Amino acid sequence: AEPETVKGPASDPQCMVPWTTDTKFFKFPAKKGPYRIALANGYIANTWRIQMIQTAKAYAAQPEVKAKLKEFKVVSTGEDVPAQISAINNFIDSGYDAIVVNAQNPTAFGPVIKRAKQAGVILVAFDNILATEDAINVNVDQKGLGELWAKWLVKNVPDGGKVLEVRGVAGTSVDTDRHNGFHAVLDGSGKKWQVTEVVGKWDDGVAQKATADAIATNGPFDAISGQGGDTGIVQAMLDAKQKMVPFGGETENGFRKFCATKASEGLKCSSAGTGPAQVAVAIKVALAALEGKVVPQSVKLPLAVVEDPDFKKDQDYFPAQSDNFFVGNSFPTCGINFTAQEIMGQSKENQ
Amino acid sequence: MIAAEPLFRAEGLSKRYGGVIALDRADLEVRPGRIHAILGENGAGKSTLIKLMVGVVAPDEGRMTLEGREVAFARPAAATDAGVICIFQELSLIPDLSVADNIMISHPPTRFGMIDRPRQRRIAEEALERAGAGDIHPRALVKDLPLSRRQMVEIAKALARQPKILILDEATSALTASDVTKVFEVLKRLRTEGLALLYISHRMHEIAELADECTVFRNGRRIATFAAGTKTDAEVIELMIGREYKHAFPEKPGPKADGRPPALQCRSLGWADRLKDISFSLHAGEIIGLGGLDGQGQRELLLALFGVLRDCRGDILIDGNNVKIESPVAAKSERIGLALIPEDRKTEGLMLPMSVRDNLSAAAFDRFSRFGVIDRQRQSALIDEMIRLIEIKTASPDLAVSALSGGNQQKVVIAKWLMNKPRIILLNDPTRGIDVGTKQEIYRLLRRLADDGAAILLYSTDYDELIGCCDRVLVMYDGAIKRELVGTDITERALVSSALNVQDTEPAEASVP
Amino acid sequence: MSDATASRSVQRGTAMLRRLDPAVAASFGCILLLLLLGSLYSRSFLSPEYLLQQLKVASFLGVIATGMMLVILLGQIDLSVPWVVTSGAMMACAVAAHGTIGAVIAIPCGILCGAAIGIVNGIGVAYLRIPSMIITLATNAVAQGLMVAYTGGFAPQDAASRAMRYLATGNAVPGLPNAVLVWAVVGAAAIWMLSRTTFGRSIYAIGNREQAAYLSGIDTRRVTMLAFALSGALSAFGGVLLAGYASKAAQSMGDAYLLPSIAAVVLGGTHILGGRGSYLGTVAGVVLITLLQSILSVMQISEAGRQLIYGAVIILMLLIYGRQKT
Amino acid sequence: MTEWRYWFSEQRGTLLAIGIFVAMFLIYATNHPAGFSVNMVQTAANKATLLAFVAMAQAIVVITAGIDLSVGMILTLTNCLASWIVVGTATETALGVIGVLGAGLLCGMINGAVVIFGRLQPIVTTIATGAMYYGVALFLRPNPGGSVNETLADALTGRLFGVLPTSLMALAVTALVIWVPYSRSVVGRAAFATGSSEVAAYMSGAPIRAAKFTAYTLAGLLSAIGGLFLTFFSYTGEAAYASGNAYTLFSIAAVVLGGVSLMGGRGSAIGAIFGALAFRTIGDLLFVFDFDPLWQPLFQGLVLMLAVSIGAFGLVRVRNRLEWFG
Ligand SMILES: Nc1ncnc2c1ncn2[C@@H]1O[C@H](COP(=O)(O)OP(=O)(O)OP(=O)(O)O)[C@@H](O)[C@H]1O
Ligand SMILES: Nc1ncnc2c1ncn2[C@@H]1O[C@H](COP(=O)(O)OP(=O)(O)OP(=O)(O)O)[C@@H](O)[C@H]1O
Ligand SMILES: [Mg+2]
Ligand SMILES: [Mg+2]
Repeated sequence: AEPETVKGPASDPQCMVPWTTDTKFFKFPAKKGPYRIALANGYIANTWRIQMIQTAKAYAAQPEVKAKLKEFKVVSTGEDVPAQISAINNFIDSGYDAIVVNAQNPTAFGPVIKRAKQAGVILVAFDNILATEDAINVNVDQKGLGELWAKWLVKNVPDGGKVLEVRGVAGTSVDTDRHNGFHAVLDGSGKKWQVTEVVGKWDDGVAQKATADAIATNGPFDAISGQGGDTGIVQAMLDAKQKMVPFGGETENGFRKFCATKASEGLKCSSAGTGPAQVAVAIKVALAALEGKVVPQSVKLPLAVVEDPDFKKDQDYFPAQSDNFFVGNSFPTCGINFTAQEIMGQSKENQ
Repeated sequence: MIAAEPLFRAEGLSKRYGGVIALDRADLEVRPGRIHAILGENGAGKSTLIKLMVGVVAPDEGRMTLEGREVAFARPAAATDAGVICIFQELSLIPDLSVADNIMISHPPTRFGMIDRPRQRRIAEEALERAGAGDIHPRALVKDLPLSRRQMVEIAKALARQPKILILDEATSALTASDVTKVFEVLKRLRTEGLALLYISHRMHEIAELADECTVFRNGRRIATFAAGTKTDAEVIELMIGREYKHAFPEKPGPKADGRPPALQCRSLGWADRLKDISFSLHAGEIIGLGGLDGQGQRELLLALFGVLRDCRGDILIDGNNVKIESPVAAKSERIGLALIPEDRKTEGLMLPMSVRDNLSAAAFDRFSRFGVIDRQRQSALIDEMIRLIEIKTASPDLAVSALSGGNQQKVVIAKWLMNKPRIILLNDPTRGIDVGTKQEIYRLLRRLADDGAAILLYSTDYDELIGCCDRVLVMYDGAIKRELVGTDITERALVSSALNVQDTEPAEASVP
Repeated sequence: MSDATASRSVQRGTAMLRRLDPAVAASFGCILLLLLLGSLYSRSFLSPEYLLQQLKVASFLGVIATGMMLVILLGQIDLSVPWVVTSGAMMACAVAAHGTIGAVIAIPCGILCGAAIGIVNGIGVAYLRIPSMIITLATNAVAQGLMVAYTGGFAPQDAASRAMRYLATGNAVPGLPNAVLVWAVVGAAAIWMLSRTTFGRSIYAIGNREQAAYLSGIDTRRVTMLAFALSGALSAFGGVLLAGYASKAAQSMGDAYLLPSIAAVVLGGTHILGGRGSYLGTVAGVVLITLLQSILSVMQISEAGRQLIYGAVIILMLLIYGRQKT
Repeated sequence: MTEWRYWFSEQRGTLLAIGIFVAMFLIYATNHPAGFSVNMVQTAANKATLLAFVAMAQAIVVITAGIDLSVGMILTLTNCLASWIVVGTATETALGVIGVLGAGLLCGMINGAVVIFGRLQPIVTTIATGAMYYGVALFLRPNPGGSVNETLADALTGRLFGVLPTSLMALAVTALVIWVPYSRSVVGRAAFATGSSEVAAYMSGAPIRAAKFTAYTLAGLLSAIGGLFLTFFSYTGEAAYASGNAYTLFSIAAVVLGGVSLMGGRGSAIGAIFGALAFRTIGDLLFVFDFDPLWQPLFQGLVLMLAVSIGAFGLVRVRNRLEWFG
């Protein structure tokens, strides 16, 4: 069954903010619960994804959510797009009511979206969204993230200068969006910037090595931005005795620990990103859509931003927790608040 | 009585490998309708000459003509096309392909660009038939065939290529006596059909039977060419080795009866359906031969003793003590003291690209290492001693064994086990492809080892060897020992008849079960 | 020093030079060439700091490639490197969180985990005779599975211990990173082992012809298993060093080491089918790969261009010296 | 009777692969929530054929005792290329398809030429060329995107007569048109000969170079067909490094599961196809068993390990230990 396109606002306007003013609103025919919902994940073997799955499990286990669910199934298919497409097809064929997807490739799901539509299955994409109007997207503004970091540098480095930009995985849309946003702002700032780009693949080790090389050959830098692997980047700065400079980066706990402790030395950070807890928002939207409530086709998530000097211990960063942990776990407007302990320790208590 | 114009002529061919002059300005003429034998010690340059002829390697200098036209084959395929076909000393069969595929490898019949398998099979069957090996199934994989069968496939493969010149580089060295007879018939027929044949062998009686003319090589040079039958064996051998030659197997003193238990004793040894109820004892100082047609379980018997075969039945006793030998590691241990000189030196005996030093060390690490750490000085001393003792011709112990001639490679295989000072030595056809001079050395060596207290079990396809070397011979047939010959009873006639498991003319001696 | 010993040492020196594989010499030549070309782009590629830093980074790959080399010499390959590296790092960090005892045994524990996975590989290859390319792929998947389950389920500690940090980034000898020293020790041990021990010679023998080695009474299965265990241990040790360098362990930190470690070993002249190769060559290969990656990383060209140049340069260098004799 | 035995022993690897696949697929199908349905088969087929093409490519190279670590990258490159040129009218689309296949062919020819004329070891050569192909892919698609002729795409990933998955038919046709003639041609047999013993093949005058060159070229072509199907399946192109690498590694696993000897000389692309199908089914099994999501990778690893160990049961029957080395 096709959704009706209706006028906004959404049933939960504070949480489900439309992407733009043009964003359509959907109203699906209400189904009777409890529902069968599936999460089709791609790659799994990094902390962000593991945390995301933990969060999804934790959210699905919350009493009021649990009551609405007959089944919540997660499958991770690895890096291969066709495998993920097939998993979604399988979910459709097996009669799941809604499928939440963290897509490996935003453009590759055309055929599945068609099938889901035919079968009346609600598709909700998050993190890596789907380039379509036929599925619901729950997303962080990747370009805006790049812009945010650039603005931070523009604001904190008075005269412009040498910038190190550590990029993500080449060939992905997230990397390109962030990169484009970043450059658009720098270029428009009127200051002179000399940007050195290296590839860090959102990985601490790779980013650390690339940063070390960049500092040794092109350094010292006056400002730094990293799309991920930021703990590694700061580590490389420390190892190379590069002076601490303003930094726009992601939300890794390790990075924020540095931000809090090295702020006095000049590491003025803007830490913002796309926390893994967005999966919970995606599930929430899927449930709302199934219940026949009005939802935007494209949901804009607030960025989890913390900027110097606001880093608060045990709220914005957790000294006792793993460096690899991503701190953006709360979307207060959606009533989603997971603490680090809840997520990382979740199954430990279950054991 | 030069019959015809030379079909092929080589003039002043030379080939150097680094410092080694493998071939030194050699000349050769080959005529149609004749069998031309090439003789020479190991390393004399025979194989090198052949390799130059068929384009496996390029000569440093010299020229070759075929049917009056100058030729220089860039690769073996080109020689094949021109009708110069060689059966190499190192087999050139492809193990994972079927017999038919191998026979027709270079020029298969095709239809619509695909190999016409039914026709290929027919041609292959014909070729096998012509080579006297009609018993080989054309679909069998080459790697599943025993060595002697493989060599027959090689011959069939050569015949299927319509050769003008057929070269056999020790092609008969792995064949059993009955196969040799068949191959000889084929070769003689080919001669009457007008082919030119080049025949390389270390077996004098084969050359006497086949050759029309002979050429002797020594140290890379052609020493002499003469019509067959114009020189005695002794003269020929002297030409080959460049010195006087005394043909004699060493004395056979036999074991001294000292009342000690046999060094090795088998009691009803059996394995799968290949070994049946084998019992014998072997004393220190004794050389026992294993005879019989190839593939009657001799190889399996040696492997069983050496701990390679699983689930053997029966008992093995070493010095009277029952032992279980589960692996070569156990077999060579101090307590047991076995050594096995394997059949195929290329795959089982040597690590070809490695140095002589490494190869000689491989079985005897314990002799010069402590806690797994090698004592280099001791190693070098032992190796130098061994090279001297066995007279391995190598420029340096650091040379790769692959660069040695076939005979010297074989010496390395034997020497590597002697490094370990074994008490019981099992040999699987150790003199295959070895020149007469070296053979004599090996016979003397074996006898000396026996005299020094080793017990030796020698499998050989060469009847002369069994007769000349062994104190006793056990003749095997179908996995069982059919007959034991002792002392003067070891005659060619007795060996052949018992190998075929037929009643001998002197029924008193036959032990038919 | 007397004249005699002097001349003897000169002799030994020239003997070593003569023994030096031309391929190894050429690969060191390529390193110089690479640096020279790099210096056209930026002077700093020739600065001692930069070079030392490269050596430091190279030492992680160097330790891992040492294990890979042992296995390649056997004629096998170890595709489980990525997650063995990670397992080693993660387990060492996890143990390090358990007080003083934990801190002391952290590094050995990490290495032992790698050795354990290596033993599984070894059993598969040596005793079950599964092709190494596939069994190591499978153990890699299993190791990944274990680490994912472990991270998700047990809230692990993943901060590197002080000792790990010191080992990877400290300077026991002023100016010389400890990681380089560690690699030097591992390398010296490898050279010694390969040339002076029965184990090392057995590896070469098996790599050349396993059947002949077996019939020579070498315990081929044990040697093979040990080599895989060592490879696992060295990969894990590489992981421990990496964790020290990054001051923490993370999932998938080993991904970037599989293909480079194979490439480094083969670039160093070791024959992929086993039996031939020298450790010095591997050293050259490791340095080559590290330098190439680093120089390309900071050149301001698109990632696409980098990949193209990376591949082209490797092929070019191999064409210069890595051709097989026929 | 004996004739039949020879046939059976020639096909043993392939038959075992079929057996493993059928067993796994039965487990999957009988536990599938949607039951054994046309849709389910189509889904499984579409996913598996991609890998099957790449596995065929790998098998053809492995039979010559080589290896092609660039197959995944050729797949990625042709995927990116197809997302540009397989669009528009029927003629344009047809030309586009030809262009894509030509590109794959060209990549394969480059691999072949470097391996043969450069006399380089295939494993590093293809690591390096793989990097280059990925570089080109990135040039073509710095961002995921592009499009494909959807009519063609739907036709080739849909069903014939409402039941038969077209992708499977395409796979069968490819096997029939490429593999069968190849394996029975002179060059194809020379490829087997080269893989089995290169020296013997040379001595026998088999066309070794032509065989290797054809093998690498066909591998490029088959990978391109895989890339084309990836585009049909996903409607877009993406220069995904990780997934390219994954396909390369999976293709090796598939080839081994399919009974192709990594030593060369033995096996068939048909076996590799079933190896690929079996390998893909391992992933599908996750879907029908209810595992904690974080334990899924471990489960997958263990099943893979089990599958590759099946061959090892044959060892129990080996009575002559020398057969270990055969
Ligand atoms: N590839 C090589 N590299 C170095 N030396 C070689 C090579 N091939 C042959 N030789 C040397 O050339 C000489 C001639 O060898 P060749 O194989 O022709 O001898 P042969 O007469 O065939 O001996 P055999 O009867 O033992 O087969 C030997 O000294 C051998 O060591
Ligand atoms: N590898 C082979 N070696 C030798 N002969 C073969 C081989 N394969 C097939 N043949 C023989 O070729 C003839 C016809 O071949 P055909 O192509 O029909 O083989 P087939 O039995 O169908 O084999 P397959 O099923 O493997 O294709 C038969 O006599 C067959 O025995
Ligand atoms: Mg010879
Ligand atoms: Mg010889």
